[in-house]
Amino acid sequence: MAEQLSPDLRVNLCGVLLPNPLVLASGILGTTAELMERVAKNGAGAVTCKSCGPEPRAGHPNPTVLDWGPGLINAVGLANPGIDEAVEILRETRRRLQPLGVPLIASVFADSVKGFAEVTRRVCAVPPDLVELNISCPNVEAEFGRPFSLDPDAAAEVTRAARAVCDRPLLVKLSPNVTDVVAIGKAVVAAGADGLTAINTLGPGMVIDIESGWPILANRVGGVSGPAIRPIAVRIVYDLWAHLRVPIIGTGGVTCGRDVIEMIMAGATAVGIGSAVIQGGPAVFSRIAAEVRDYLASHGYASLNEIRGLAHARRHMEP
Amino acid sequence: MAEQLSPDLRVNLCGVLLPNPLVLASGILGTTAELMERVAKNGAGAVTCKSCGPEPRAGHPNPTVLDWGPGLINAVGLANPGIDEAVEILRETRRRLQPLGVPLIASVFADSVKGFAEVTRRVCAVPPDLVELNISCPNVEAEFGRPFSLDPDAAAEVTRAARAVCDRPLLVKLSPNVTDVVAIGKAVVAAGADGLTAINTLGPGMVIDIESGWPILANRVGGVSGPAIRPIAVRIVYDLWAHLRVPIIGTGGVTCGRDVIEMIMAGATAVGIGSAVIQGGPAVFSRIAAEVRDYLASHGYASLNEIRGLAHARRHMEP
Amino acid sequence: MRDGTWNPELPLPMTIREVRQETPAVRRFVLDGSLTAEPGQFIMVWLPGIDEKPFSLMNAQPVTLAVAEVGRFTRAMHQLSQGDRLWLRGPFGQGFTLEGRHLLLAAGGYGAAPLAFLARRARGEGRRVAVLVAARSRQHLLLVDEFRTLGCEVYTCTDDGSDSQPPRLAPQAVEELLTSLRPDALYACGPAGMLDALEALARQYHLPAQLSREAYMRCGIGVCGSCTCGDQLVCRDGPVFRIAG
Amino acid sequence: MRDGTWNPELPLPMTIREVRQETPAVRRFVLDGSLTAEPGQFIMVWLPGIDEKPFSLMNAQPVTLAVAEVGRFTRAMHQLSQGDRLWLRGPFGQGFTLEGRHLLLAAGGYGAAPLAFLARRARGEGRRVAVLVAARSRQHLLLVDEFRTLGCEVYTCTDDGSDSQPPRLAPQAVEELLTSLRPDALYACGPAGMLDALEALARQYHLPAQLSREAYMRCGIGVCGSCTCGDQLVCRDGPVFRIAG
Ligand SMILES: Cc1cc2nc3c(=O)[nH]c(=O)nc-3n(C[C@H](O)[C@H](O)[C@H](O)COP(=O)(O)OP(=O)(O)OC[C@H]3O[C@@H](n4cnc5c(N)ncnc54)[C@H](O)[C@@H]3O)c2cc1C
Ligand SMILES: Cc1cc2nc3c(=O)[nH]c(=O)nc-3n(C[C@H](O)[C@H](O)[C@H](O)COP(=O)(O)OP(=O)(O)OC[C@H]3O[C@@H](n4cnc5c(N)ncnc54)[C@H](O)[C@@H]3O)c2cc1C
Ligand SMILES: Cc1cc2nc3c(=O)[nH]c(=O)nc-3n(C[C@H](O)[C@H](O)[C@H](O)COP(=O)(O)O)c2cc1C
Ligand SMILES: Cc1cc2nc3c(=O)[nH]c(=O)nc-3n(C[C@H](O)[C@H](O)[C@H](O)COP(=O)(O)O)c2cc1C
Ligand code: FES
Ligand code: FES
Repeated sequence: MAEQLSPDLRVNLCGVLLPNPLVLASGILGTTAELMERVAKNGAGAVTCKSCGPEPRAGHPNPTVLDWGPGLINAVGLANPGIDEAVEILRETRRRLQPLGVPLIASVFADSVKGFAEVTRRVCAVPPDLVELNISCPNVEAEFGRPFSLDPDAAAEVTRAARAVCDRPLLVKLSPNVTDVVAIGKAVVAAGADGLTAINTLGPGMVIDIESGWPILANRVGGVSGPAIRPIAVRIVYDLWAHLRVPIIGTGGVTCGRDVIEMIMAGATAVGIGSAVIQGGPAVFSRIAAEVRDYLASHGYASLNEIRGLAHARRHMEP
Repeated sequence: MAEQLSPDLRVNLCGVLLPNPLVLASGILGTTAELMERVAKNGAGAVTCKSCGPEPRAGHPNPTVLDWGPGLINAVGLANPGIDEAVEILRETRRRLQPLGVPLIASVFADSVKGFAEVTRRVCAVPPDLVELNISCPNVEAEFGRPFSLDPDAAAEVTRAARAVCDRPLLVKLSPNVTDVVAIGKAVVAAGADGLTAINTLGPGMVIDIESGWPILANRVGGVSGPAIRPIAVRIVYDLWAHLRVPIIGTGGVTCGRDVIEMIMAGATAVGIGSAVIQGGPAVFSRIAAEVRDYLASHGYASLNEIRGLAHARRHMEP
Repeated sequence: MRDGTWNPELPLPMTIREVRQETPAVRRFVLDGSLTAEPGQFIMVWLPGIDEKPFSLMNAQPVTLAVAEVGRFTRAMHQLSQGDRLWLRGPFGQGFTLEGRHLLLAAGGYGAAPLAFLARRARGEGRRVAVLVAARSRQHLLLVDEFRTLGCEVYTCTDDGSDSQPPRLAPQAVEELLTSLRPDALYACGPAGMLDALEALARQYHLPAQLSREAYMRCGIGVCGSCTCGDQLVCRDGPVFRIAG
Repeated sequence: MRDGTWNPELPLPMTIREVRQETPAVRRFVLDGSLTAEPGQFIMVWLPGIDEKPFSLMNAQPVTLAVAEVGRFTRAMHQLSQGDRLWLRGPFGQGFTLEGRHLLLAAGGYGAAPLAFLARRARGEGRRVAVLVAARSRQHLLLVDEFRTLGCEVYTCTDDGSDSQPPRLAPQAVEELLTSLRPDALYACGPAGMLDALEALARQYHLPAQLSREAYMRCGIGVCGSCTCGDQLVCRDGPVFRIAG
């Protein structure tokens, strides 16, 4: 057999080099510097912190997260320590991640355009490698009103405001809970986003306990994630790539190497991993990275570039 | 122990009595009179025929339906024999179902408001017990343009046109693929719908074969059904019931008695069953009906009325 | 929560190890993978970008198919050669169940494929197996050598008598064999007309019969209602249907 | 496709079979159901409409909890009586592993609950178990009789000396017992300050120690990052952490 080089898992995400495409999704384990360092050491290609907002938030009461079988449902409610403490945590995280060569993505949210600009400005001082605007959390609607991600104009306005104060590559995280996600994607890219993260949780959904009649989440409804949402996420990544050709962190239901390859064939540059950490904890990253490497090696691909967007090139011939 | 009456599973759906709440969902097995009779004999409380449209349609090429694990994905593409033959099939179905006491729901679709009115008028001649407008199939967008269900005005217009020619109770089937499903529900109820069916398939989604890079469905994308979509369906039924209090056929991911009870606690009057037939075929209806009966009996409920909408009554006290 | 790949029925790729021209219209494809399946069960073969169609298993270990070129999809299959891949879902449906000590198998056209699988099982259990292979003409007689190698008694019949037998249709030949061989059970796969005639014969002779029928398949998993035969789904309740006789 | 209820971690209702006041602040709840669990593992208890909170198992078969009333949720629990229901998810986390022939268990407050479960297992395997039960004052000493019944040597210590022993804090009492009993392993559950002191002692005496720690729990399944202790997740990597000594 010919000598075979180990495939190159590195990806370029808006000018930032990731050692591999696996990105810890926001809201999963991203609460402390130590934990994010552990995730990086366990093989993540980038880590995203838990979304931080202008003020400390306790989040919703429990139950906040449930495993309902085909996926999770959560209404953590953007619990976070507020931007002041978040900046400290991010600084420390950056200090720990830099020697590992694992980029840091700072996820931010707010309840107003001004708030988004302010939080973005503050995190940029850290600085993180990329900034991600979470305009799409479906679990705080009662408080925050409709997420910005549900309307192209609102989404664009937030993006523009953040862009103006952001000197890092800027990602905007999209919601699947819209009729036309491409319209939102176009609006935020026109407003200055360098890339997209798709998708945030689906729904919201509800799971009811039939013994008591109570919706189980204290917030009654929550965002759905995990394997249940994978085909939706893949289709959205496919559509965004078809229309926009910007870097995308394809996120939603990825639990194994197969799913990563699928996302990249749909057009993703990198691949977010969230709910899958319940299967084996942070070690899930090295396991999945190995599966991706095996796939590339056994199929003779030197890098992920060779398969990115491949599904778009597969076009039926007319009979 | 006190003498216990067997619980009453009957439900009143827009004035039509169903022997139990389990409704065969449209597009599943509803192609021939013999098959629909078999489903009825196997314990369904009502059967919905495969959606029929103005003209015969071959539908999409294969693959059209896939089991991807947490659910199905399909792009059958509204294959149907056209209204002329459909009327014959429905007549024969009605003849066979009447002695069984199992109502027939005629599902119709078209690509224009006029078409909807015409097909509705034609099926009403059968007559079926109820008519269901399928304004929400996500698999024919390339051909038909945006489903009517994605816009309140379009949905209302179709409903109004069908209502004008429909002397049977009229259900409108809603899509989950909108930002505000309650707005669509309100619009169609204001336009004359007697009840709602929620939900049609989610998405669309996409599943890619990583060996070939091809989206597996020939239509590339398809609607997602089965367990994966259940929390979304439950939440939508909950929201519709909270705002509209009209009869709802709660549909999406129901596979067992537990799921039926959950839908009814969310506010459903009856419960649609589609993808679950892959688990045991038509016999799935009698199995699930028995599970519902057992639940009611063991919890001391005499009928489903006692638990309908129960989740709405469960309200957190402030601390 | 499990991973999203649990229990899916996604198409599984297999590579063609061998292609053999069996008759002018039929090729045998031996794949490099195996399935656990019963004779009479079928699979859906997917050629990405082309279509997905049902085929009976001629063998499951390794997966072997006998494919007649009749249209666009089967033409595309016939263009495949060793090393090419195809994708399959399944096995689906109810296969044959073995009954009787002395079996008569009647194969019309590519109906020989599932019956060859059945014959292998039956012979493996030491049952006596007679096979009638029927076709338009001699050169279209399928898998005659295969059945012989499996230790079956092989009879043939052709519409045009080119097999040096009197020209006959399959049902007539089967009726002759029923009288002469007195088998305990009849198994058949072939065109609908042939199967209908054999069903009538089975009732007339009070012989249990298992007939493998076709219908237009979409989902293959009993959901779409495309493959009905009366109130039966060919993909799920069939393709093999039993007549008590 | 399976049904949608496969492998979920939805709350499971159980009915209270018995409530017993153990100390002025702590009640024991015996439920009518069982779990397969290790000592040291915890469950999330959900009271619909109120909240969901973590509690160690005092026993798994039947599920038994010892709950101290400290706030809104535990107050609501204390209002429950026989026949009422509560819902649980779990068991979660890493429990104690048995090591050594002669164990010293140090229980601060409701920390006695998981240690009682551990003592039952250890005694069942014939290991020697000494227990220090510590509390503010005599009336708060939890599960002393339980440990005695299990065949443990029980020692107590109180902050105020109301147990007729010199007033001491738990770490001091533990250090005395380490010297006098020379156990092979130390197990402890109690307030964070106590555990930190015992961790230091374990290192000093080169004694393997397993400490059950607390943190603020949301998901319980290692997703939300709420329960960190350094780079460890208490819900998943803990709540029991081992020090080699
Ligand atoms: C259970 C079953 C087992 C079969 N086993 C074999 C086999 O072992 N070997 C073999 O050569 N053929 C077999 N067939 C028939 C095979 O599926 C068709 O020959 C093939 O689908 C033709 O496709 P095409 O595009 O080449 O031809 P087309 O031009 O598309 O069609 C030719 C004829 O094939 C049939 N056909 C087409 N599409 C389908 C479909 N989706 N489902 C069912 N029938 C269809 C129709 O009768 C049609 O008239 C089987 C069919 C069934 C239902
Ligand atoms: C692994 C573990 C095992 C536990 N085992 C037991 C036990 O066996 N018996 C027992 O009585 N208590 C146990 N607890 C503590 C118990 O969870 C808290 O006492 C309870 O949550 C208090 O809730 P409250 O509403 O009554 O009080 P609150 O007024 O809400 O809080 C009182 C204190 O309880 C703690 N607490 C509150 N909410 C949580 C939470 N979600 N997660 C962790 N701690 C919280 C905090 O330290 C808080 O200061 C355990 C905690 C953990 C983490
Ligand atoms: C418990 C939980 C908390 C989350 N919190 C956030 C958050 O704070 N910000 C955010 O942008 N997304 C958040 N998400 C969404 C995830 O980042 C991700 O987009 C989604 O879960 C889909 O990916 P998955 O299927 O791999 O989990 C959260 C998801 C979960 C399950
Ligand atoms: C193969 C298939 C075909 C369908 N065809 C139709 C249809 O023709 N008309 C329609 O209104 N809904 C159709 N649906 C949607 C179902 O009626 C139902 O709304 C959806 O599948 C969710 O329910 P389930 O999870 O129980 O399958 C179809 C679904 C499937 C899986
Ligand atoms: S092919 Fe779909 S039901 Fe048989
Ligand atoms: S409680 Fe969520 S990670 Fe531990």
